[in-house]
Amino acid sequence: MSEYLLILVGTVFVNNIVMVKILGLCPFMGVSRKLETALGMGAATTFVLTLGSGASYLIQHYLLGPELAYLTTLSFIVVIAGIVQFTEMAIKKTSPDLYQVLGIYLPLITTNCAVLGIPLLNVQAKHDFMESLLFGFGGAVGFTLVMVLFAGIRERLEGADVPVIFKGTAIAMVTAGLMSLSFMGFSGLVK
Amino acid sequence: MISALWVMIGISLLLGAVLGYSSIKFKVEGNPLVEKIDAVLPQTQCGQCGYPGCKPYAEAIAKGEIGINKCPPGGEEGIQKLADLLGVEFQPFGEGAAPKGKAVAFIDEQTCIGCTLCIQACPVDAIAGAAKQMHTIIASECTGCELCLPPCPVDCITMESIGENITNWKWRHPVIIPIKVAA
Amino acid sequence: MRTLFAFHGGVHPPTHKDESTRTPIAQTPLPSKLVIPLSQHVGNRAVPIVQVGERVLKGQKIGRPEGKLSSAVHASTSGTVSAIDMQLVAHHSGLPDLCVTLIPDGKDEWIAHGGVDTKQTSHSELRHLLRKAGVVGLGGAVFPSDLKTDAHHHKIKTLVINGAECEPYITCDDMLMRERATDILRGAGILRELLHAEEVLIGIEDNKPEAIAAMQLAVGQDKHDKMEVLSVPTMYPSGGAKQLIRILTGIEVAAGVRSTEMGVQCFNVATAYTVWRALAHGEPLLSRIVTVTGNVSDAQNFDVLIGTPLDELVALAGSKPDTDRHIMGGPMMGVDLPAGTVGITKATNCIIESSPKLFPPQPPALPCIRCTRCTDVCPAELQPQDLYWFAKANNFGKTQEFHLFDCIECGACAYVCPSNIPLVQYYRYAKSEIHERERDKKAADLARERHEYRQLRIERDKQEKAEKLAQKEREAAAKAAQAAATPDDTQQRLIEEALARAKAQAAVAHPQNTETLTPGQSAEIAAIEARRAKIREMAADAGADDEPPKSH
Amino acid sequence: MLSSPFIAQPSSVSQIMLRVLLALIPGIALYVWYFGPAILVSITLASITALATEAVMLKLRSRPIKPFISDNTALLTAWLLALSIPPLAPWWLVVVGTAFAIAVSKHLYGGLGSNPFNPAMIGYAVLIISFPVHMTHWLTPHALGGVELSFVEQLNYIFNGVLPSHLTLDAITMATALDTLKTQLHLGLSVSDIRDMPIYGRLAGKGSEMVAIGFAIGGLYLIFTRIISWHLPVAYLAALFATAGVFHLVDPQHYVTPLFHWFSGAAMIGAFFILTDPVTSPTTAKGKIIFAVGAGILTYLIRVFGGFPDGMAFATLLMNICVPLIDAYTQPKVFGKKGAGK
Repeated sequence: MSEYLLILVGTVFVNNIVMVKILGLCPFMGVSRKLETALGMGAATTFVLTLGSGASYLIQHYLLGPELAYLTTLSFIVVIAGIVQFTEMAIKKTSPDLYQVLGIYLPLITTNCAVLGIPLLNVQAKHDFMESLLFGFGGAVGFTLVMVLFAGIRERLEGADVPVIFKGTAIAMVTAGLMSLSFMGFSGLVK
Repeated sequence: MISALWVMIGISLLLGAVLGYSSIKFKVEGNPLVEKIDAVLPQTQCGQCGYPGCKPYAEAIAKGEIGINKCPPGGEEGIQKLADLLGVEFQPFGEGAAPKGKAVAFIDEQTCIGCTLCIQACPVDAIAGAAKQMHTIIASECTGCELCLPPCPVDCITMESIGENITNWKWRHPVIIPIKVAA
Repeated sequence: MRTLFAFHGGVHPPTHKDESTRTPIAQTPLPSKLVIPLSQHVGNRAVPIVQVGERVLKGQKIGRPEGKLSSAVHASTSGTVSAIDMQLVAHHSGLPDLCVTLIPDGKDEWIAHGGVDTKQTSHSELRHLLRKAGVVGLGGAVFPSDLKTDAHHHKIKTLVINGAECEPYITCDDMLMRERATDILRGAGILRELLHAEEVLIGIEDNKPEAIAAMQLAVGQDKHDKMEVLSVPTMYPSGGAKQLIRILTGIEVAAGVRSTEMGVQCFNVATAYTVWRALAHGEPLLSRIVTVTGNVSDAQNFDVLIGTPLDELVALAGSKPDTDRHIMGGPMMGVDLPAGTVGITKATNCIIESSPKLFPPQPPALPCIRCTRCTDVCPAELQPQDLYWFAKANNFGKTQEFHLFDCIECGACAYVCPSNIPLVQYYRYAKSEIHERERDKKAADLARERHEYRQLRIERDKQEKAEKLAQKEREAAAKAAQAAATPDDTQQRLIEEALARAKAQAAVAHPQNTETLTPGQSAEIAAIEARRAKIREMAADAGADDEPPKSH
Repeated sequence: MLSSPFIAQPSSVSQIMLRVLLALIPGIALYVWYFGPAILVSITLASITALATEAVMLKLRSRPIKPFISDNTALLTAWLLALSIPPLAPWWLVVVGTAFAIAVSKHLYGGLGSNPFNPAMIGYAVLIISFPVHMTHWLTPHALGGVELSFVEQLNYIFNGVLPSHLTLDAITMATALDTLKTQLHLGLSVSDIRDMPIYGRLAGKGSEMVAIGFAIGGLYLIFTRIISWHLPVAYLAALFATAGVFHLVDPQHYVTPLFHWFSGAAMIGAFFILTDPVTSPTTAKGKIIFAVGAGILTYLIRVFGGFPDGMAFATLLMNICVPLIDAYTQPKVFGKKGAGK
């Protein structure tokens, strides 16, 4: 039980996928201008990642095995792409606004390096099914967490007297850097 | 090699089946976005965007056929609202498309010959009158679209800008000296 | 002893009330002219009913109320109307508004007038009299009093009479209570009758002991039952209606809610006084008490005719030469007047002559450091720093999320702000921008509706035309066919022809062009018809029943 | 037309910040008393750098320099940063940290009032990550009878990196009380053994505990003059105490007393001077408590289980990130709307 907890804490905070591993920066910068959007993106990514981690474990373990290891990346991409397609259709139906706002970033979850990265890290770390699922879920929760926090800061910065050349993405990059700096405080907490 | 092929084919078939099913399950009828865009547009029905009215422009935006900066009556704020709604970047107005001040049409009743051409042009039925009768603008309904100007054969319609008065007066954004004035 | 309640926040600015309470209320001499604005109240501007050059008598109505939410305006003295035009008025905008200019003839000749026995008169009649007398709230909100005396079937428990007068410098209510307590209480008695209120609570800040004593004495003398004069702690803005209601009854009236819904109604002491004068003596609202203070040699209170030019009034108090601006109202919520020519209105409770020495200009504003001193003093329990942040960035949606419209613009936040940010101006800016957007939105909705209807109409016309055309063609074809048929049965042919004509006529008389419409189109038509019916209904109602009061 | 109100209470940002600076004086005085005057050098150095950076940034942003440079906030950032860096640190360390704090974490965001992160703590975090070794050479208090450098010798070391020939750096510096504790625990010693070491006093590290008391006194002054609200320091110290207390009760030989945590490291100066920075802390009372409790717990976790000698700075920064959200979700009900939902 406690190792599951450690995996969760570790992926959400200590080895945060965005702030520490610096994966998935594309949606992190792209759809964090508004709190609701960030939350929507986080939720979509969480869905894809959790499902993707589980599915890719099953594929890796039961389908590919050691002899077909060279198919790992390929098959993972296919599975993730399928799940993303499914998510896209579901969101388009249930929340057209969110669909419009997420725009290109929704299909781009497919190429979100965090989404591919986590299943690959799972393989590398030889996680079992439950661990893979938790690792994926934790990573996605960590992603959502920093997305939402970041969006909060960006919303506040809208009113700030930021120098013209730093307005928009530039100051967001600086903020992401300083957030990453802060997350270094967690280093060493969980091995 | 053969097993690899089988594996990939298997995965593809499975995913194909799931996606095929969900594409039926999650089928979306129409585009609910058009209503949302239309609600943001100022409804002057002026056609300055190149579309015959606000709704067609909204449909075009929803399809992604045209930019969001084609509506001068909506002002920059209108663009900003569209940008927020659609999650795209703000686009400034193109050359010569800058918004004008608010105005209403005014018919010089001395000159009007009662030809009803302007009545037919008005998109919101804000001109009252009949053939051979002098026409007049219902100022409270006029959107200031200027569509009645070109058809008038005697050029008796002018645009009167709405000045500031005690009822539409607004408080100004306070000017903070150290922020606004460069050192 | 009644327990009082506290409201959140509040500030203690220096009161400066002693300067203007040393001498009794003075009567002003007739001014050289009167500039009487036709819009001195909340609601629609009164419509002028006199002509230029007409002689009017004191108390004669010169402006007729327009619509439900409006009030009458009267000639403050006898004289000649010299102009009805746009004049600068006491308004934040500094823009002109329609005024009647009156040159007094010095006779001060009253129009025939007289009071009624309030016990014998019906309530609706009394309300009508108040409307006719132009009685509006004199605490500053100038809301027509006749509307406020109608509880709209709500059970009113408490009538609050507001004598708190929390703004610095202002002492007009203080002096009125000291000198005319009996009439105030009689007015309060009538208001209580009108509202069927159980009890009357009169709240007076404890820095006015003379007024409290005078009011208490008057309560005892007239043997008013269930009427209590309560001393409330001095704390700005305890004189805000909502704050005073909170202090006296513990009830919090939210923004956008009428206090009558919660069983309370609140009137200013001067309004109560005016109600008495209007009903018992038949005197319309022609004058009010105005404090003239600040940069003057003799600060005091005057009984001033409505319309008296500001310059002539302040000269009576000895305005000093270094005066650079005139403030109407108190230093916390007052209006910076655009010129010395503006006339005193029903809302003018105080004129502060201001000099750079008295009110030094604020040092330049720094950015907000979110120190939350404003939050600590906000009587509406808002987050002024957030409101400011979003108002500054023109993020009006967020300002509304942070309850911008609960702000009463009391100025306590700006008073304590260490960065000297003109916070209230930001809120006013945001509010007026939002109001404009709402106006625009309404206009857009109207335009959309009209445009859609027009589209539909054009479509319908087209179809009607097509139908007619088709009908004609059919008829022609039928005739041709009949001509070809045997011409023997003349009678039968005639009958048939007549039948066909009747059918055709029926079709023309009832152009059932809607038959060919798709279900979607007919649904739309039904919706539009319903809207039209609703609009007609609304239009019919508009004359009789205006929007209910928003605040108060 | 002017907008009301026309009167205002005489108060200003620079006055408030000046009071905060004054409140730091007791702590600094005790610092000098126990560790010598080297700290004054780094404070001066940081102040000059801060003001210069501020002026340059204001100029670059074409904002008026005078009202902003005299608001004392840059000075406060400089002092707080200088107090969290070892006094004998080389001059460039102070300069780099301060300049980064002012230029990047303050002015890129629009200067006063706009920065989401506490500038001083950003400066500290940058330094401890970039120059970890320089950040661990703390002065040995006089009371431990270590070798003492004269003021000139200290200056010579700060600016030229030259020590008197008979001395090594290790002879005059040591790790902090927290750092030593962590190292010794790793080596397998128990808390009671470690606490018997000469560098520890009654509460925490000798000397540093007194400095912490000095800051606490200054902080109390700020609370009583209502410059800061009590929520932040009280909630922070309570959370730190509670977390430390729980661990201490479970295993007193592995986890030191809560009081030790209060009086060591940056806990006191953090509670009263760093967390209370109004710009980077929440504005609602509830939000302040959540913020401070979070910071207290994080401080403890990073101190005890993390890789850095002290957790205060990172805890502050991590909670700074959460401030906009905390504010958004702790909006109090407004007048008249308390009973009925929203």
